[in-house]
Amino acid sequence: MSSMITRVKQKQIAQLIAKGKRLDGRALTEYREIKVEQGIIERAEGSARVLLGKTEVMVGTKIEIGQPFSDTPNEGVLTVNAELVPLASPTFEPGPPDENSIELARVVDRGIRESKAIEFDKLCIEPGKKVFVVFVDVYVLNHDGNLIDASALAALAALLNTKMPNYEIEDGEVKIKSGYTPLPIKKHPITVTFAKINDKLVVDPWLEEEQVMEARISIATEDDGNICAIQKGGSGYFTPKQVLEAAKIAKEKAQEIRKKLNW
Amino acid sequence: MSSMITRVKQKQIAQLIAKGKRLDGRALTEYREIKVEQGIIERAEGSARVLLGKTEVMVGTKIEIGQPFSDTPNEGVLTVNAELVPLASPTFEPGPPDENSIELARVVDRGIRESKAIEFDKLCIEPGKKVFVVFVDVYVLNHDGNLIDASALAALAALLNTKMPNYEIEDGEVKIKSGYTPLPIKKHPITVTFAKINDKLVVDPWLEEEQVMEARISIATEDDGNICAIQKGGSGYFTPKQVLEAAKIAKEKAQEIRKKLNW
Amino acid sequence: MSSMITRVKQKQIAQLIAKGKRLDGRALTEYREIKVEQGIIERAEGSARVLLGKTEVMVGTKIEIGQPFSDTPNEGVLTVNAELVPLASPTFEPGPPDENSIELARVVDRGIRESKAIEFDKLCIEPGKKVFVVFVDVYVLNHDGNLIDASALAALAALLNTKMPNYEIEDGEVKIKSGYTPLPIKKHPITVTFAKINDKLVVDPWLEEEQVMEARISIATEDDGNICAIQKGGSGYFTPKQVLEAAKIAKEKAQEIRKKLNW
Amino acid sequence: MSQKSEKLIDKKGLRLDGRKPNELRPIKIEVGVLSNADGSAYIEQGKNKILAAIYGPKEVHPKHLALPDRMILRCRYHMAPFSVQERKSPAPSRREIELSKVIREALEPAIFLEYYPRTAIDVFVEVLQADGGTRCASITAASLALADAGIPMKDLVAACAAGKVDDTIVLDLMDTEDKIGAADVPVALMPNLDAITLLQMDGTLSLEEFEQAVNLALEGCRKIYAMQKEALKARYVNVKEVEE
Amino acid sequence: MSQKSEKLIDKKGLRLDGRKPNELRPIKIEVGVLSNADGSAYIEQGKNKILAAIYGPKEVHPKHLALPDRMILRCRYHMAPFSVQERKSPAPSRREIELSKVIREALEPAIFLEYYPRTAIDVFVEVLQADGGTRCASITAASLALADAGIPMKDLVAACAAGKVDDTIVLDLMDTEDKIGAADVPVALMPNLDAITLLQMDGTLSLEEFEQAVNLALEGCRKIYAMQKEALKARYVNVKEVEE
Amino acid sequence: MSQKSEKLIDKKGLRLDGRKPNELRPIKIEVGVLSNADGSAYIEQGKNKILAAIYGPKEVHPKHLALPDRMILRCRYHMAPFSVQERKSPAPSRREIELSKVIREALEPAIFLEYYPRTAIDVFVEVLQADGGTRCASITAASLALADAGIPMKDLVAACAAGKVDDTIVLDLMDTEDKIGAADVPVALMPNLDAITLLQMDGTLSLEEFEQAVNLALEGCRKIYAMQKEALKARYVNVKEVEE
Repeated sequence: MSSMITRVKQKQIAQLIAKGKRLDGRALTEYREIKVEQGIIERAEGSARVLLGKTEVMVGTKIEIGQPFSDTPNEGVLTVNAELVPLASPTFEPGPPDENSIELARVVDRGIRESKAIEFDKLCIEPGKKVFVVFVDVYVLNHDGNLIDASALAALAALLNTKMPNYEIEDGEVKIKSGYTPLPIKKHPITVTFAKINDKLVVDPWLEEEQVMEARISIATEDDGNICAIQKGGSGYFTPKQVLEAAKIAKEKAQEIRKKLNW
Repeated sequence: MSSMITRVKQKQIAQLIAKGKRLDGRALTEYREIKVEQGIIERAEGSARVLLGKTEVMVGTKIEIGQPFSDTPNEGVLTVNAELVPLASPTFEPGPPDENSIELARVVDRGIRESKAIEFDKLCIEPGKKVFVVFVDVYVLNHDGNLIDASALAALAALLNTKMPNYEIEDGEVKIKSGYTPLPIKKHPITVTFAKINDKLVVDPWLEEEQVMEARISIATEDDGNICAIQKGGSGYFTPKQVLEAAKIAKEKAQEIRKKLNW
Repeated sequence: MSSMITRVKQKQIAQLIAKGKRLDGRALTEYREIKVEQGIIERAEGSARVLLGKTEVMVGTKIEIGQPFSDTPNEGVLTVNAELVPLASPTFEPGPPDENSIELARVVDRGIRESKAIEFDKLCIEPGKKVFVVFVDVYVLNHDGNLIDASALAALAALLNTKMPNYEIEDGEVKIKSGYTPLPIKKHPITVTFAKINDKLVVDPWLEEEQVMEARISIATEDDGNICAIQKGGSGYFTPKQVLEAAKIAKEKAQEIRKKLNW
Repeated sequence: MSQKSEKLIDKKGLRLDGRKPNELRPIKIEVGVLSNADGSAYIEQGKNKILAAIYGPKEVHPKHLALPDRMILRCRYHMAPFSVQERKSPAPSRREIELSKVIREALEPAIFLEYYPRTAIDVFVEVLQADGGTRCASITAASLALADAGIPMKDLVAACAAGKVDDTIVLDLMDTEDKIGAADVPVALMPNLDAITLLQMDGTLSLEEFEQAVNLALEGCRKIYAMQKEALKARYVNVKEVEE
Repeated sequence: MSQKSEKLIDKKGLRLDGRKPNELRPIKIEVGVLSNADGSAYIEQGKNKILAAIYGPKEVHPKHLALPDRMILRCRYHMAPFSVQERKSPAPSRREIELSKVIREALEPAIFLEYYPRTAIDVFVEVLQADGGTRCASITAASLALADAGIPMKDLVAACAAGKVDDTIVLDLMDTEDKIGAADVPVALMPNLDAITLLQMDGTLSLEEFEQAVNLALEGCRKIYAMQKEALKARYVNVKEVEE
Repeated sequence: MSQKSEKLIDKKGLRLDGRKPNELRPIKIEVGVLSNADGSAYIEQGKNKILAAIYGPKEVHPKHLALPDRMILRCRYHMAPFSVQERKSPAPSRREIELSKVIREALEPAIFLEYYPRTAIDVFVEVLQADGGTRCASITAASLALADAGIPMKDLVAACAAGKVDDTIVLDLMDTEDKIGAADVPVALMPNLDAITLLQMDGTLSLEEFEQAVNLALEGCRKIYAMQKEALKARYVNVKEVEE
């Protein structure tokens, strides 16, 4: 798209939002269509693919045996990594993770970790020595906006689909047995992202909205409505009132999504 | 050389080859002069220098004690690395290995590994725990074309020159004893590379031929004439007939080289 | 400063030095004011901040338990690192250590190591297995010339301020006990740097002198006046006579500094 | 490649997954699957799941890398960390760097590079699940993605391996056959030009066996070529339907 | 954030370091502390010791990264290896890269970026000692360093965290409270514009607790804002004295 | 440098390899050994085997790094993985980076850098086998490679170390003497100008011992200088013979 057409379109998006409307016809607090598929990568211990409109994110989980951190000797370890692979967008480049993919991974990690979604104490094999390490790899396949919500949702869906190997300890050595146990998940943190455009908040911004937004705020809430993670982004600001309004809406939208997905 | 002179020369090379002739007077399936020196680096467990015309490659081997791979607990480990050091050519740059040096290392590795040239089971010290690791470092010192054949030959020559330390196991610890045993080598894979120029195949292309070639194919054969590794390179193609023709010639040329070197 | 003013000033600096004078009024062998503060970073095992005129260097030390080198199984380990962080100068760039910071770290390391300033044998916990590792991190905060002397001095001041944790060995495991022991330091190597400008030697060059100097020589001497490390830098040269003259002055200036600091 | 005692061909001459020696695995191909890329394709071949995308032709940065008389083709073959049994670090391995090069050189002969001088095309391949023969499936998909992007091509490139397991020459090796079989010969072909654009081999084969394997692989390429054309046709019909 | 049995608030309602819930740690701010930088500031907040320096506006290299209509703000938040309990590798960690981004985005709304098109400003933050709340203290210092460098700004940015420890909403968490408390909410504010430029949270808070925490943090920001203005005034007086 | 109980000088005053204290190791020098480089030289000194090559003068990329009034000299000192007892990783170590710098600064004073403004010269040194004193042998070889490349020079640079082992000042330390001796003083000299272009030291020496060591090293440099000139002469004769 030439940059002049882009600018005309951006103006249009901003003007519509001032009137409470969006270019793609959604209400300000309406999500695009959400599709979740689980168990699509047999090689992985768990996997899911989420479509949020045209935004497409795949998450695979891997379970390995490793060492616990010294300050949590009885708990398993979570490692979240995100790759903005270059086939997903003309703006993504091959190479080591940049600040955007690192922020994405850390925001997804925060939602899962702070809500204590995984029962980490059940991932301990031998206190202080051996625990299960859960790798969550977020793979963005098509970028049409709001990667945070799509990635957080795909990560949760993949974790809910993840199986841990059965094992027994024989002569101090861990032996993997046949069969699997589901990864113990007790919370369902859902992240809801808002863009601020023309001083209004819109939920689930698509790519063209992200290009005109002044700032972004992502809020993760737990099943009971408590907030467990927040991240403001972008080079604009929010008023204190907008922040509190966003928190309230985030809680409602998260409940809606949980209900829709039967989680 | 100015690029115009270069182009004239390249045209000349291609036209001569169409007539079955080469600019340096060789027949289409004739190698440049091959010189092999072994044992030139006393610090290394094995070493060799190969001159293929003006192309010069040095290989040093090192033997260390390390862990076997989990799927081959009773076998030693082979690690091949190639450095296109910048003193060898104006086109080589300092820095981490690029795709050319990685391909070179992997093609040399494949010839040795797939032919089972090294008796890896004799490199096991303690099954699953300790084995000899053989490092083969390919060092290109002057690049005048056909680095693959020169490197593969130098690697084999260095391996034939390599000595393993004697050891005994005392109280579960490996003790290095005085004296050495030759590294057990049972095959002599020789790699023969062809350039396709003007739809003809020529053996052992020198640098100026490489600059005009459409594609390259390298074929490694064992003492009994079996093929153990192939690599096509370059942005052109081969017909099925050319591929089979190349395989036949590769077998013959490899036998000639083995005979000349008394291997 | 525009480059023309710079050149005029540089000429002036050089002409003054020819007459035995310096632009900032110092004598040729006179240091700028030296200020040393110790113990400023409570999180570190030892720390110091040195001001050499406007040049400011902070050093923090950390002590960890690690493995000795195989050729010195009864000795602790010293690791010196230097960061030319970009807030210190418009010429420093973020990124991995460049040749200047690596040289700085290695010169500081050499003075401490070669003088045997630290009693490394007292840092051994379990021969061949566990020793204290001393990390010396040189952090340049403002660069106004002569980073080598300021860094070496700050490193020594931080080491003199460093405390080792007390420990006992229980059932083969190292237990950290309460309380600390000072790191055993028996030598006070002081490094004195000379710039050669207009064929004269000046001590402790500041930034503007470094910009016109032809070459640089840094000489570390021990308490007894013995030389323990030298580093020539810069793209010029010294005559043999200048080198010997510098060594004599370095010994004297180092004694002066030790006296002033009561070391 | 290492020969082990496991039986890869049963008494009836069938393979571990029930295939006959000269039979391809089930293949599913879709073209135009990604909305951002200029061209894209998805392939499932056995348990392989691979996406290929094209971006370009576009400007070259820094400019002095551009070529005055032709387009530059760049290629990145990359595996997702969860695509294999043990998690793979996302940093490119030496294997991935080599495969990126041979895949690029397998596609280059098919493109009219001189049509767009001073530009570059990026081929991005992501292996989402790997099951043996990923380089061939990647070439098959990438060549369709190039066509989907409207890059002028001499022919599609179809790729398939043949190899030897338990003394039998077989087509389209899956992971286990690749790992414990006797030899693997991946081949890429432009069928209309009878031009082999990728050829590698590891393992051990006599000259005669090698000739058999190459011929079987070429046969496989031609079958896959037919599927590629079907997939392209399906894409055009789809596009038309959407546009109408 | 993880809740442990340690008591963080004693019977008198005081915190580990004797502070009341809504009390800031002792803060010392100095502006103009580095001779080479175009602007600089130093802050001590509890045991935090942080330096911020500004270089710019300056030319952008390579040139095609420059923006025709605005300045580029770049930011590097970095911790000294000796700033924390266990030695930190000097290579930037993922945490440092994220914080560099959020600090930059907390400062950007305050700067008239369009005043110097095609240029760049570098914000360098060095944490010499860390004691919880370094991102907020870094923003407070960096915003003063920008002012010291004469960069045209809409307002200063003041930053402070609030959080929850032992069921109490508290201001300005120190390291131990941050690590074993229930929640941490760092906030940055341009007080004159009532504009929140940084907001993060980890831990667990109900909507009501969150509202309390934000309000307490904003109160903290306003107190720090007063100190920032004092520090700037002290700097100008100093400069004047030197010049006279 | 660490003093151990091993005897490095025997009762007759001879060293481990039978040399007298002021004796150089056997040295073999050859100029013009690589066909691609613009200049090259090979040196064997004891068991050291070192190649040096020159490429340039050539254009600088990116251009803004070029200097308007002089040439840039770049230098890479690098050791082959098999050159030392334990395999060395091919990635440049901190030691190699420091030595690249001091070698460059030892060569720079000898070159008329102002003759070719806006260009660069690359000096590449590869240590194929290391036996103590590689930096000096590298300078000796690189200076000949520069001459072979026709770079205008004020003088050749000859380099040699002296040091102290077992209370004796000795010339040209080999590996064992370097490692367990008391001090090592590498020196580089432009003999015609009496100009020391490299000087380093580690170990412990009194002022008097240091003076002795420097003087002995300078003597060694002058002997090596004579060999350098011989090697250059041999090269020209060779070239002439080839050309006739």
